[in-house]
Amino acid sequence: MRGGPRLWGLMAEFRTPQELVDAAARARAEGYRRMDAYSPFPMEALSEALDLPASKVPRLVLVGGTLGALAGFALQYWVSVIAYPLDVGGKPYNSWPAFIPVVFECTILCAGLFAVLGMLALNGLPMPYHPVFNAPRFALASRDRYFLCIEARDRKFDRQATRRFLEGLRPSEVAEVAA
Amino acid sequence: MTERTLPGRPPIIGPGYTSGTVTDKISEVVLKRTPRWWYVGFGLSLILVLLFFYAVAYLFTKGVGIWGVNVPVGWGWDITNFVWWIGIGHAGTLISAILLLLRQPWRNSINRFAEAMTLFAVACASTYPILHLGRPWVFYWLMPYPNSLGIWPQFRSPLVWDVFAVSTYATISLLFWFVGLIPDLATLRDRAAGKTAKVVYGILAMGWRGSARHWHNYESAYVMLAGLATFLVVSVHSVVSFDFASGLLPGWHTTVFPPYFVAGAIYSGFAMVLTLAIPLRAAFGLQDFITARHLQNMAKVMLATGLIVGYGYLIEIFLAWYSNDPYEKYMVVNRVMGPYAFQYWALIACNIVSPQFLWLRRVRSSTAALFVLSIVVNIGMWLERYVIIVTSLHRDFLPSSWGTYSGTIWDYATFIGTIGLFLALMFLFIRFLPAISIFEMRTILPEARSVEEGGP
Amino acid sequence: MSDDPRDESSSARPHGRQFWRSLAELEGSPGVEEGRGDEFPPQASEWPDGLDRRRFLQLAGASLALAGLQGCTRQPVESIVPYVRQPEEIVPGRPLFYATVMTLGGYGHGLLVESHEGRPTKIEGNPSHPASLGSTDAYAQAAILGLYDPDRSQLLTELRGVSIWKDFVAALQARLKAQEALDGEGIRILTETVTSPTLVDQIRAVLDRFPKARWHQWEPVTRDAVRLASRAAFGRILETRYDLRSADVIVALDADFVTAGPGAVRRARDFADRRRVRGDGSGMCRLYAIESAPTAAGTLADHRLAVRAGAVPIVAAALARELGVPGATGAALALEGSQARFVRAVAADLLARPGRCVVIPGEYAPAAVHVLAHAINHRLDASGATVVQTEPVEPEPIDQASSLRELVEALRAGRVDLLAIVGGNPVHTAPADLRFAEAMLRAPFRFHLATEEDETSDYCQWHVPEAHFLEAWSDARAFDGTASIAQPLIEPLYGGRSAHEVLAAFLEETPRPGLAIVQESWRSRLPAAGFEASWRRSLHDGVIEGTALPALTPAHRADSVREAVGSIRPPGEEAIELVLRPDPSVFDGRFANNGWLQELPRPLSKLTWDNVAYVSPAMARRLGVASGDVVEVQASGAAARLPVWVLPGHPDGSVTAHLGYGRRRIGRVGTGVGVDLYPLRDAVSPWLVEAAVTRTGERTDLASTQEHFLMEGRHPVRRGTLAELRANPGFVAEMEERPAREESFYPPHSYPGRAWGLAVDLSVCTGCNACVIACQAENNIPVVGKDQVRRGREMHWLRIDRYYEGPEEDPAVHNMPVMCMHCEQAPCEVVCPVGATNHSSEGLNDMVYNRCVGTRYCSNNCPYKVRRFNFLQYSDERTPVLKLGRNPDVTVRSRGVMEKCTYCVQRINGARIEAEKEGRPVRDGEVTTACQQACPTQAIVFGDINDRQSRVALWRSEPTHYGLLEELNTRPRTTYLAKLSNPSDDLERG
Amino acid sequence: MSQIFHRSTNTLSRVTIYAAVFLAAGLLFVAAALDRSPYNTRQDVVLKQPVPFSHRHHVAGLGLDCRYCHSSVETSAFAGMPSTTTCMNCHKQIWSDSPMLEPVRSSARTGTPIRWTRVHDLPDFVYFNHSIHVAKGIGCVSCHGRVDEMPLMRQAQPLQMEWCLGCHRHPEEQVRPRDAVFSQTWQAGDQASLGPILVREHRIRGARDLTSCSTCHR
Repeated sequence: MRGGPRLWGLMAEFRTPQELVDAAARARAEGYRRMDAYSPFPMEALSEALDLPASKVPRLVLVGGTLGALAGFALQYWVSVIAYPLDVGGKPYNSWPAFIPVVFECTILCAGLFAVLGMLALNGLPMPYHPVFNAPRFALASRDRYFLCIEARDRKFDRQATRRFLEGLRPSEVAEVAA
Repeated sequence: MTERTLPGRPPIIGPGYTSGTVTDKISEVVLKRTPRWWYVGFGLSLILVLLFFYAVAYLFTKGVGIWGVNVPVGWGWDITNFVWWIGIGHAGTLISAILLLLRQPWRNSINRFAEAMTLFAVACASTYPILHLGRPWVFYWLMPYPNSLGIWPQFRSPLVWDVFAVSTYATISLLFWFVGLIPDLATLRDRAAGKTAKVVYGILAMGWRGSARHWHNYESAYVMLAGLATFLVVSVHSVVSFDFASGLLPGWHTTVFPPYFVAGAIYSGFAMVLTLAIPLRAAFGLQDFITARHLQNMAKVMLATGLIVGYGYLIEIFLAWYSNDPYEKYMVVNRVMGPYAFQYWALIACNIVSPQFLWLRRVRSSTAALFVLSIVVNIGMWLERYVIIVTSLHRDFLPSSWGTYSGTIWDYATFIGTIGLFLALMFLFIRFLPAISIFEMRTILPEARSVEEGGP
Repeated sequence: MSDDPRDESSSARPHGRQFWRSLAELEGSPGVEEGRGDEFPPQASEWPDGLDRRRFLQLAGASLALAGLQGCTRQPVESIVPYVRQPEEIVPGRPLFYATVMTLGGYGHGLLVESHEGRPTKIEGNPSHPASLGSTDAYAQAAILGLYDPDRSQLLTELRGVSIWKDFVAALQARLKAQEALDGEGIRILTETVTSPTLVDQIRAVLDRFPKARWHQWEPVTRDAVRLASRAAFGRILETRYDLRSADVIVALDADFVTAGPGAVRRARDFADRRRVRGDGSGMCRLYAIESAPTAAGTLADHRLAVRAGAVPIVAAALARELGVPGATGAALALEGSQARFVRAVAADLLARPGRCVVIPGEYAPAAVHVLAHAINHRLDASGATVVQTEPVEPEPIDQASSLRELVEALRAGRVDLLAIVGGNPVHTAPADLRFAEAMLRAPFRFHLATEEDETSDYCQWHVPEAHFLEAWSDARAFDGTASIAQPLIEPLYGGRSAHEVLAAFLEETPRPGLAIVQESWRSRLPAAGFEASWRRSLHDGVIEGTALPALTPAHRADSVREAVGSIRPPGEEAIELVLRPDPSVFDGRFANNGWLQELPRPLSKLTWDNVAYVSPAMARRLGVASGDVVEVQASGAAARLPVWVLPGHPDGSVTAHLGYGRRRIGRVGTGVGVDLYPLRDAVSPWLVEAAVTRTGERTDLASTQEHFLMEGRHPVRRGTLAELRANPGFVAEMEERPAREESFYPPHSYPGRAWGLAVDLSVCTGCNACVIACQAENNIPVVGKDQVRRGREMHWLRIDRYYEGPEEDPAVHNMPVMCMHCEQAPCEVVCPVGATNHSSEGLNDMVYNRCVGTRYCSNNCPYKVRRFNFLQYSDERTPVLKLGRNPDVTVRSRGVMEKCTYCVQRINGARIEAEKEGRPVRDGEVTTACQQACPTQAIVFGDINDRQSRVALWRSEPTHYGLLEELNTRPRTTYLAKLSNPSDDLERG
Repeated sequence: MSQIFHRSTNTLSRVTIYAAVFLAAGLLFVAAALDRSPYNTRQDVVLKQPVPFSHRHHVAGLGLDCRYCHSSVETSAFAGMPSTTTCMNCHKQIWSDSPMLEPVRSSARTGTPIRWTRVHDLPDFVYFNHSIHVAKGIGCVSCHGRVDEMPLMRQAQPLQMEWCLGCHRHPEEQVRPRDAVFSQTWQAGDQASLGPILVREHRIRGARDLTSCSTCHR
């Protein structure tokens, strides 16, 4: 991060989701990259406007599921064939068909854990403190207001120019966000 | 999400709502002062919880002999209740997962407390596998952990499958529920007045900001979970049904069990959702969010699953005849005309006959009728499990070892106790967490739709 | 004393006695302290050193014994207590076996008793004893529990106050002094039937000293009819015994000869040897049963004729006439229809095999039937062949009923000054019309020697605790006269005295101990030269050589028949008869406090904890009652209300009920169980009285272990006739499909080494229950009580299923012992979540109690329902004395765990370890399961099925061999030989 | 809107999540350790005895054979404990007035047995048989340790099921020549090669037999 005044970024507030989507698109077209949009509900359009890369969560889930399956079978095989082989109802030690349900459950379990923990990790959560909370009216982001924040870290960021650009998007208000 | 409203169909949300008003209406339920009726209800359910603890304490001091179980009928109310509760859980997962994947926006107003119901039902269910043990204090032997005995669980046993299935189910449901809650917790964090409330909700919200990047991963993870949970819905009750299907008793040893247990589970689950939703919307005046439309849709699902269950019953009888196995054939005869014939016909009346009324729109659109029906079906599904377990066990292969079974006062007490436990948890939930998913309600508002439809 | 059982068994004391006294204290009996001072020292010095081994042994049962499953808790610190002086016979941890003899109805049954560090734990039959040949009945098996019964009387009392032996002897001898002048005419001794030579010597000695004294005998299960008939037929009382080894045709006249009467176990064995079908079944005998109440013999019979007990004499006479027995004539003997045909067929069959057939009259049949039987057997040249007459086994055979009446008259007349009741419980068992109890109060000095404080003790000033037969020296003779010495396995737990010691008090200033008395009496009998050697041999073998009675050939009095026929009174058609019988479990009531026997499912009804009125279905309908409804039965001026049990095959117009219940005073187990029927008894005709039956409208809950009696078109019991077998040897296998071995999803496990298996021959199972109790004793199986049985929670590892087939008036009855099948593809194992049950390398279906968590899934999934679950804490962990009787090699199960038949794995392991140590394979027959060992008919065989030559393997290769529910592909290791019968063609065709 | 939380809570919140994971793992580990600890197994714990009997003195010092006192070890499941008379055989003369031996003398006088404290104590549902182990060439040392080096007796091994199984699965690691069974000092030159040979010679059954549940539990 560069020095200069302790500023996180400039935040524009919009009344409707459409305004935000357009604004985001415009800002990106303008060349701004380090920015984020805040809305009370998910909007695919917004992700597209910001041109976010495809989420990594699905890949994590695949990994988790695979690990779970392997671990599940490995455990059962080791227990029933290697650790303490016992003749149970005349079935072979490795009666794999009987092991399938547990393998399945382990798969689901690990996949699920990876999905959730992965999502949190990718979103950098938990993060109870974040500069954007300094924005005065940001609480409304979880109600019915839509925010676009261009961060000071952005190469193209310039206190005045950026403010002017944002006001050009006809927001209800533009506020500075302390870092 | 697209949603075309056909003429004559009530809408899935009352007119004139905006993101703001939806947010206020739902969150105020949590944030405003506690209504008196809540204390009454919660108090009553607490009394039942005490009854539960009393029954369990006596059970642990004397042994399972205080119940009605015997040889040949080694399982009775205990496992019946287990299966019943697990079944109820399924609606929650189905609504939140499958309907999500099927893009059924009407689910958005009921999935939250349906999921809660799932969790609490599973909690109640999971007490029975432990309580029914002869030596409950060593229940942990069913789990694989390194021990100085050098001995492990027996993975060919359906009961071990249960342990994994149920615990997985509980975990995934919990995660799903919590993930769904995060944005709403953020909302509560931002709207709570008191400092403590702010902090508590703040910690739980984990610093959710509703940023596009959050939503981006969030949506992806949510869909993933939905996908996994869908597998679970199908698998968990299948595994539970293996407890019976993989036994060799006539009446248990049948391949039709997994599908028809799943259908039955969803059937009873939706019945329970109705049983809870109808009073809930009245209590909090949420008729605009849980509209007649929701009730009707659920009624239709019940009708459909009810028919599948009926098909299951028929197939059971058909297979018994078709297999030409004397034991199977006798089992059917005994079910229909034996000592437990009353329970059998009662369950037929509850599960097969009563839902037929749902063909009538008049019934589907009558809240009272639906409420009554939902309770009837819940009773019917309990009886179904009772009949499957008891009638199959009490007369199996050797006539010499035939016996009879009936529950004791302690069986009843334990069951009623778990119902109390369930209600108590439910009361806590509706009091401290948003019973309807706020952010998902926002997505079905016109303003949200406009973006998605008009968007690039 | 702490609850830790090891503490009990290891409690350090110099002599067993003291230890026991401390137990008595535990039992909370007041005033043991007073007893101590005098009672103990003489006793202690009594025992010669050689007998150390019988001292109760302090060595810790610790690691060896007892105690339930402590599960996962941390073990308490335990102690280990060695001997002070190690007795050379004892190797701690290895059981010893001692031969002794048990009497029932006076007759001896030879036993071998297993003893662990001085604690007798299990009773087996004595293979070298003629009455046993290694087998026992249920009573003998259960006697071990009787020994440790905490309710046995533990105090010598005077007027209910605690007293001591010395004072009693003093008081008694004071009385005797007074009698000396009167030649003891005021002295009356009342005993049960006595065959003990020593005891008879003593009594005779008393009678010599007091010439006018009298000795009376009263055995409630009276054999007066047998004696009278013998006198009628031969002029004097002789012993009649039957040798069934050479009998091709057997006719039972109301005779349950395989389970009732002296030598029953032996008769059952001989009979079974002629019933086991091997190959084409040549040599299989044929049995006709003419009986009233269904009996074990009836279930085995090839042809059964159900008639009222009152009509049995007529049928017998008709048979005699048919056989041309001189004197058997008279219009009364005309039989109609089926009965006539039956009798004709039987007669034909008998006449076809003179000398190789026998007619057996029932123990409880009237004298006339016995007389006729004697005549018929005489006519058929059976005497000397299948029927053997010898001198009586009882030294003093008398008509006991009249003997007792005589005593009562003497009492009434006030001529009795000293009434000595040595054993028995006459107040409870004497015929009601004698009103014995009130009469005996007329005797100023009354004492009672008995193992329990019972009804009679209440009427005596003095009660002397009697030593259990495993605690005292004595002797007894078997049905064939063979004498055995009864040697104690343990010092009297509660300071009991034997009859010998009490009689000695009549003769000696300071009565000698039992050993001295018995030894002396045999010193006079055995050759003086080498007495010690022959004495030791007799103790070791359990039989005294050359004491069996030789056969006689007495002249048969032909006119006895005419008298008998003359005495027959045809029963009125309308009259209802009450048939009384000793109970198959509590006998005459003496075993009423034995939990094992009380909970033993009675043959046929499978009832526990009750006696009932057995009636035929038709009669039940007439009375408008069902099983469990209470009726009032009036007879001999008394009435009893008891529940009805509808018994198919029971004759109409007849009610059968069992004696021995309704004990007013005996112990925590037996008091108040069932209804006392002695008041309905009549001294003249003790087993059969006219009765009136009325329904009361009340109902009671009966605890039966089997609710359903039909086979429902299934084939649990496969049966057929010899003819069918010869026509088609495969007919048994064809009844159900037997899945091929390779018909399995998985490759089967291999059992390269030993593969244990057990087989049951249904043709010879009498359903006598000996195996059930043997199993209970061997495996520490708890008693659960009536309520739990009613809930379907009985714990027997081995049950005997009973099925009916055919018309309810006369159905075929099948007994089927069912224990764990040890399936090679066991459904129970697969479903256990913790692997608490799984297969051993030798194919045992192991059940690991300490691993079991109690899901009960295994039981649910067991198609044979042979698993038993401890729903509550069933095994008594509190009563110390009970712990001593337990088998230290078998874990005592605690609440919440599953259990089941293990094929007596403790015996298998024991044998295997011995074999391994000697570096040899386990021999066939080296391992015998408890049930196999007890079985009187040897219907059970156990061994290694991989060993082609083993008996079990041979049985399994029989054409009649089949597996129960084998169509389920469980591959049971326990299998069965189908039940075959040998019906006669003319009756079949007719 | 004002911040609810301080900056530091970000790190804090993440740390707590990971910490929770480690905490759970730690607890499990502790439980497992406790289960195998001397507190539970009483391994190497010296228990109080009425007489401070020294195996070192009697075995190493005087060279007594195990079987002199534990006389039934070859014939019975139970190894046998010396009766008081056995002790007095020698202690009539030696140390005949040592105060330490008073309990023994009084036992001989009064006939009251000595109450020793069990050192090797298996659960009651485990059926261990000394004679077969001796017969198959398992040395006393394998389970009881070098008693000739124990002034006071203590339990040398954990005696837990997994420990028993170890030997039942691999007897070759413990088996010795039959004549060396009672030797405290015997050392195999090369157990690895000797073991399998002895296993064959002594006809020791395979692991599947020896790990069948009913081998030890009935």
